[in-house]
Amino acid sequence: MTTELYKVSARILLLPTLLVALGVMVKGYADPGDGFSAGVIAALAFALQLMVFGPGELDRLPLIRYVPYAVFLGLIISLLTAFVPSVMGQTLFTHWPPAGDSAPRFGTLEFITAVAFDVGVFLIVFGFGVGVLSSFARAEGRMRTSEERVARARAAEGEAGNTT
Amino acid sequence: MSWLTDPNPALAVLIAAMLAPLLTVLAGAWRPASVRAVAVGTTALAFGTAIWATAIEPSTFSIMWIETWNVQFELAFDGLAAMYALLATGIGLFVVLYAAGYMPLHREHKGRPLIDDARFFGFLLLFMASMVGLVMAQDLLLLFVFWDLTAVASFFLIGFDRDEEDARDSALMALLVTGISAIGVLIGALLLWQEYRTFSLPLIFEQTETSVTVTWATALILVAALAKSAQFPFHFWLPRAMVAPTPVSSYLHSAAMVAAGVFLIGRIYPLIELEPWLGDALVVIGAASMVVGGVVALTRDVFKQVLAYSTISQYGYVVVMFGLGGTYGVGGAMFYVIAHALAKCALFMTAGALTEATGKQTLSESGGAVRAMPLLAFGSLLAAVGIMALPLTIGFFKDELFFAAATEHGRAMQFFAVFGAALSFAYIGRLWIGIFLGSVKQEHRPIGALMTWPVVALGILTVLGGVWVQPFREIAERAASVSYAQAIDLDIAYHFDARPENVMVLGVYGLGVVLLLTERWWRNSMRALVSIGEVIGPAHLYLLTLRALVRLSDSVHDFEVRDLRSRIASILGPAGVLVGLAVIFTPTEGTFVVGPLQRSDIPLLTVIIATAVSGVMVTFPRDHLRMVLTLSCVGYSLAVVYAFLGSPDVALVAVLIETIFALVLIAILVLMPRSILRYESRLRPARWRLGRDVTVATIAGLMAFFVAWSALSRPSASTTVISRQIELTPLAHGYDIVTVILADFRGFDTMGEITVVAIAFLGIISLIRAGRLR
Amino acid sequence: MILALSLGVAVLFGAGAYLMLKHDLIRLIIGMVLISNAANLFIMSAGLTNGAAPIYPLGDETTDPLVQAMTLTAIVISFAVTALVLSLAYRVYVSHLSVDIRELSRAEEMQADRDDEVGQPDPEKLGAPYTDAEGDRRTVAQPPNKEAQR
Amino acid sequence: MMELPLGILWFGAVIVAMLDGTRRRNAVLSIVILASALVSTLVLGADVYRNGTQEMVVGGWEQGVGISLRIDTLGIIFAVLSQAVLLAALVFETANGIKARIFPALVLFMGLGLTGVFFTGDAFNFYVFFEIAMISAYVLASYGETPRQFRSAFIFIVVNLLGSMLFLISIAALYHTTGRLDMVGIKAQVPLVAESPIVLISATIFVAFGVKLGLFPFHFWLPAVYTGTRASVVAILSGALANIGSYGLIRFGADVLPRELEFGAPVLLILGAVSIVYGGVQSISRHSANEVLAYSSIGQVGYIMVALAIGGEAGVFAAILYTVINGLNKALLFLAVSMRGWLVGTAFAIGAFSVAGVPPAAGFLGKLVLFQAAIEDGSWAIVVLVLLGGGLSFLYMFQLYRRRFWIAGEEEEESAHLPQVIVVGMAVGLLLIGLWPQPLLELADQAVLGIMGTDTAP
Repeated sequence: MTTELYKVSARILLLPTLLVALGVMVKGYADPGDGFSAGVIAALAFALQLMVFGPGELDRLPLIRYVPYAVFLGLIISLLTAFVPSVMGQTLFTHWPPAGDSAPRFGTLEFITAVAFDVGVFLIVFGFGVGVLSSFARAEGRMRTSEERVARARAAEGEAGNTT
Repeated sequence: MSWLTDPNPALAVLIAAMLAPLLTVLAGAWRPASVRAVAVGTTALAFGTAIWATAIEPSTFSIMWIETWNVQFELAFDGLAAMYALLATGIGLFVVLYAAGYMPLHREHKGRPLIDDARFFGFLLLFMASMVGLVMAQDLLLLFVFWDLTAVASFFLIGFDRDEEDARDSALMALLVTGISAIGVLIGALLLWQEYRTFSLPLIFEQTETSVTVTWATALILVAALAKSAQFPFHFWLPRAMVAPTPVSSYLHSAAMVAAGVFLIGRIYPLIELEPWLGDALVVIGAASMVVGGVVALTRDVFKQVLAYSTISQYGYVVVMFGLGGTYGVGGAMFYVIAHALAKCALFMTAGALTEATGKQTLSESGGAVRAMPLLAFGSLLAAVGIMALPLTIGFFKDELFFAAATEHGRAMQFFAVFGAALSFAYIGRLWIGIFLGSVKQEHRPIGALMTWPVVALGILTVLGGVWVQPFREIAERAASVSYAQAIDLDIAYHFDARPENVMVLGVYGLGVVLLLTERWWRNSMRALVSIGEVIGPAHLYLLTLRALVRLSDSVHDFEVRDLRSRIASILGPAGVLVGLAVIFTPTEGTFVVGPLQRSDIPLLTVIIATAVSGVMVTFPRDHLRMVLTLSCVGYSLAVVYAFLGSPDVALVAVLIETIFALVLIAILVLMPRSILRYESRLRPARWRLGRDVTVATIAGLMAFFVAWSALSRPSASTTVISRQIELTPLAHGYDIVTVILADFRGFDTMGEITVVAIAFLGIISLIRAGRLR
Repeated sequence: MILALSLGVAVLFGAGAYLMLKHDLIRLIIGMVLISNAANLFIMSAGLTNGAAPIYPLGDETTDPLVQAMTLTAIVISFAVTALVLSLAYRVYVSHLSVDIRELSRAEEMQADRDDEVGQPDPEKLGAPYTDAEGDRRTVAQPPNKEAQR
Repeated sequence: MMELPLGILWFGAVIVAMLDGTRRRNAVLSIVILASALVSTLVLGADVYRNGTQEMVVGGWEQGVGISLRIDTLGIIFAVLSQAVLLAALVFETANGIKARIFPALVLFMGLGLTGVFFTGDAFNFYVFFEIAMISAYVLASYGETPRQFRSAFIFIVVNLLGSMLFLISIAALYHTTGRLDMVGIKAQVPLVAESPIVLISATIFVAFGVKLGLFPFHFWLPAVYTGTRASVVAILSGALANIGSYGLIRFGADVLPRELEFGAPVLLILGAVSIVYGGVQSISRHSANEVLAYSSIGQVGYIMVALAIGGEAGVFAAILYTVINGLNKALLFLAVSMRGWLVGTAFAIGAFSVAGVPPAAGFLGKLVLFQAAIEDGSWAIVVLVLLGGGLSFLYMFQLYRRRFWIAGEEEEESAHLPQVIVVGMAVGLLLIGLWPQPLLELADQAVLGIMGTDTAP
């Protein structure tokens, strides 16, 4: 079913999609899009791989096993941008540089903590998408034994009835 | 440290009483065998403290307790408190001594462990402590606390033999009657608060004047008091409470629970005096209790039942005396309580001792015990003649006072008093004769001295009170003068003249002896009368109420919804009704606006129509996949709507989310076997269900419609918030205001939102992968 | 336009409600999605101001950016929750081998009956004083046989 | 300082989420985190109590532009209550052995959500935190992973999601009609807006919180969920999560939309009364212990509604006090009823006395203030109603006690020691509140003052 053509095009599409995601995130402050959209786009890129190659193949991708941790990493990054100012005596969630001050630039890119926050969002959404889709994909493999499990689960429910 | 050198008597009494249960329980935790000794010791200490406090001047103690309501933790060791505290601790001491002998037998009998001693004495002494607290409490709220504590303690004591169904039921009954009626004290207290802005009894008494609120408050408190002292029609719990171990019964009947009821009447007597009909009501209720208790006691076969009904009847006297009022009424009531407590406690102990000795508990199975247990017979005889009011006992004076009070209220009252007293003469006589005289019907095991000597001691006290009445009289006088709010002088002595009281006493003896001798003639008719009473009486009403409640509960439960669909419908339906009501009951004029429709709106309108149509279309497909695709149609057209509404950000996210969501949905569908899904889609709902679904859905849609329309019809509130946000955006280093809001102005929301995502992720991982993270 | 948007919200909400009353878990979830769509559409309409996108450089009139931010947040939250519901539905399916709510209700009733049986005393015999405590014992319904699926 | 409890919980939850919660070490870590959050909330509370309401606009922007956190006494009371209940449940479950790795993290996340809900001064932010709490509850409901738990969780999630959607719609509508999202702003704007739309919105908000609370007729999900989930989870749902409902009604009703609350008082009164009677009657012959307690919760919620319907300072005061005591009662009872042993039995009895309103257990305070409010209002019908409800609660609580600890208690094995200690500790807490209610009363008083006293004109 999965022809060579699919595989090749999926592989080819991966990098550009990720680049688009990066772009969407970075340009978010000027144009539509932000970390969230970027995360979804990147996750979709992996979803494509997942559909084409199947979950087994995906596991071979480096770091993919650790993608779920991206969720927590992202959350921590976002939390840090929110709470570090608070530790430093400023109001919670005060971004750096302060309002009105000019920010260090690289070309048209401005380095501000809001971007770090957005990176956190990106990581969470990306991790979520990939994690959820790949667990669904893996669950499919386990469906074969589900009949047996149901029998077990029903027995468990019978027991549960006496303990609650 | 002034409190050490110059201790406050009131506080000292409370602390001593409170120490008793505490130390007992601790002793139980430390060494269960020591519990009995500790209980006796601590009770003696409490009694000693009470005697000491009585001997010195009346004292008060007060400390701020609940500032918000200006409630003081206010105790007073006045005459009334002294009397009841002496009773609670003194009789308590006898009871604890008796229980120290009784409990090992009882435990052995029931096969219960030693640790149950701690439970028993702990609750018994808690009972004592709360009685002591109750009688000293000067604040209605504090009084309520102690009042309910006695109910709590009695619940556990009555249900002490919890493996017996009878004990459990009786405990519940006692709790229901006394616990629910206790709310009367609370409401009454609050009504008085409403009137006087204080819960403090002395302050209330200072400014009493009759008013409807005060009368109602007093009546409510009286209901609680009467229920607790087992007066008709609340009396039915008391005989049932007999299932408790005997020490509990003797305590309950003489110095604790039931006494608490009449104590409360004495405590709030200044309020009762304000309204004459309250006194009349007391007379009626007391008289009814006298008759009901007396008549039933005459027909009972079980000792404890006889005694229980006798208590109802005896406290009927007390209530009547309070109702009659005056020096003799109030003073007599106090004196009566003392006299009755001594004698009744001894009689209960006798009944318990006998049951432990013979295993029998009915009159018909007993007889001739005087030979096996002469000492017990002697002690209980003294107690019995005390209740029968023979001369040279303290009981004689109690009846004298009663008659004196009755005489003040005319001939009818006098006759009634004689009749009532004769009843008690008869049933107590019948009990004692039935137990101790006649032929021997049973074997006797030896019982410990601890179960005999308290009876003898109490019996001797009963006689002593008839010979040297002064101390008892003084206690009663001091108590009565607190209730009556003026000094009372009770003229207690033997008068050898033909004053009405003496004539009435003779009448009592005569009538009582006649009743005793003629038992075989009236026995059957009396029993028939009583069984009629059982069928229509309050006990039966109680039972019927409970059963009706259970049935009601069952039948209501049949209507309870147990299906998810109905659960949803039962939210949407009422919600729709509520919103509908809101639409009806608020002015609708100008509320709903159609809104202008410009040419430029036509694309938007078209997409909205497309969205709505595809929304409706989602409900049609039978096939799940097709349904998911239609749902995606809705999502994508919504994205277009958002785009037309000038929000590219939302449109972008909506498209992306819709895509990934469709993937997730399809993944789930893939996980479920076709067969099941296909089976589901082939099913057709019943017609009535379809009708219901459509109706509920229409209601829900209408609800959403009205809420949306009425809100949108308001012109968008002109807001400075948005313009400020727009102005501030460049300062926040951004150009896309929406993104800046998301990452900066309202970044906190975004953080919450991604936290939700993370939690959902955790949940999904846990559900699908059984918790493994990788 | 106000009316049209309100109607749109109402239709989506109603359609969702209708689906939530079905006995099929998947339909129910789809109904929930429709309802959350209705809510999102409503939030967007709450900023009903026509104009250009709120992006610098601004036009004469911009749309309300705040509702857009709110909508975005709401969309994401409802997406996360719905994904969770879906996986829960999957577990429900795995443990009951059915996506039929009637099957779940039946299981619930059976469970309730089983709860009833765990050594309960007879509530009817409450505190009967010397009269006979007859009390008609509740008959505990036998669990209905699970009818074969498919 | 203000954000410290939130920060502790937020970071703590994320860190714990990465660890395996079934290990005792990690569970203890999460207990420490929750406890320190509770301590910081208490410290913050002391500050708020002394110096008044604290406000902060997140991000340092001006009021309205950013999200404002607004911590008043009301919020502190609810936050402390909820965190305490969560802590008790977490310790309880740790003592019993946690069975799912995400359990501690979810409890912390729920603590975060609840604390956020009680601390925020922004309507939409309220919704966000509300969803954090709710989604944690959704996952928690399936804790235990038997078919029954999945079923309960599914019912719970579907019904409550519906409620959340209604709430979301109301928030959007409030924004549209008032142009504000901060509650202070909304409160100031509402009197300027025509009555009709606000009343419709209020009705929707009422339904949303009614669903959370399990108020008749929105309660049908509640018995199934409360009987189907595990003891610690039910304790959390009934003792902590349900607080959102009463808090929401107090905050949005008495604080933000007082006019509408008064308008809807008859509805609240009727539904509250029906809940009291219905819950009480239903409880009487329910056979499973959790079911009795579940219906009892429905009844108890009715009291809170009635208190709000009475309105005025006395009514709101009663509602706050009743919610606090009810939360503690229910958490204690649900935990205790799952165990065996005479100590637990005593603890349960104290809880039962508390529900029935018998001093010195704290419950009598709730009854007292309710009676007080009703009497002051001159509504005798309410007095009778509360009396009736109290009578019913005596009956069902002690029937349950009898058969749970007097009949069944004898044969079954006693529960582990540590969980018993926790339950007994909670019971002692109830007694202490009953014996020395002054602090709670003072706090509630100040909370009422904060809501009703500062009735600022627009």
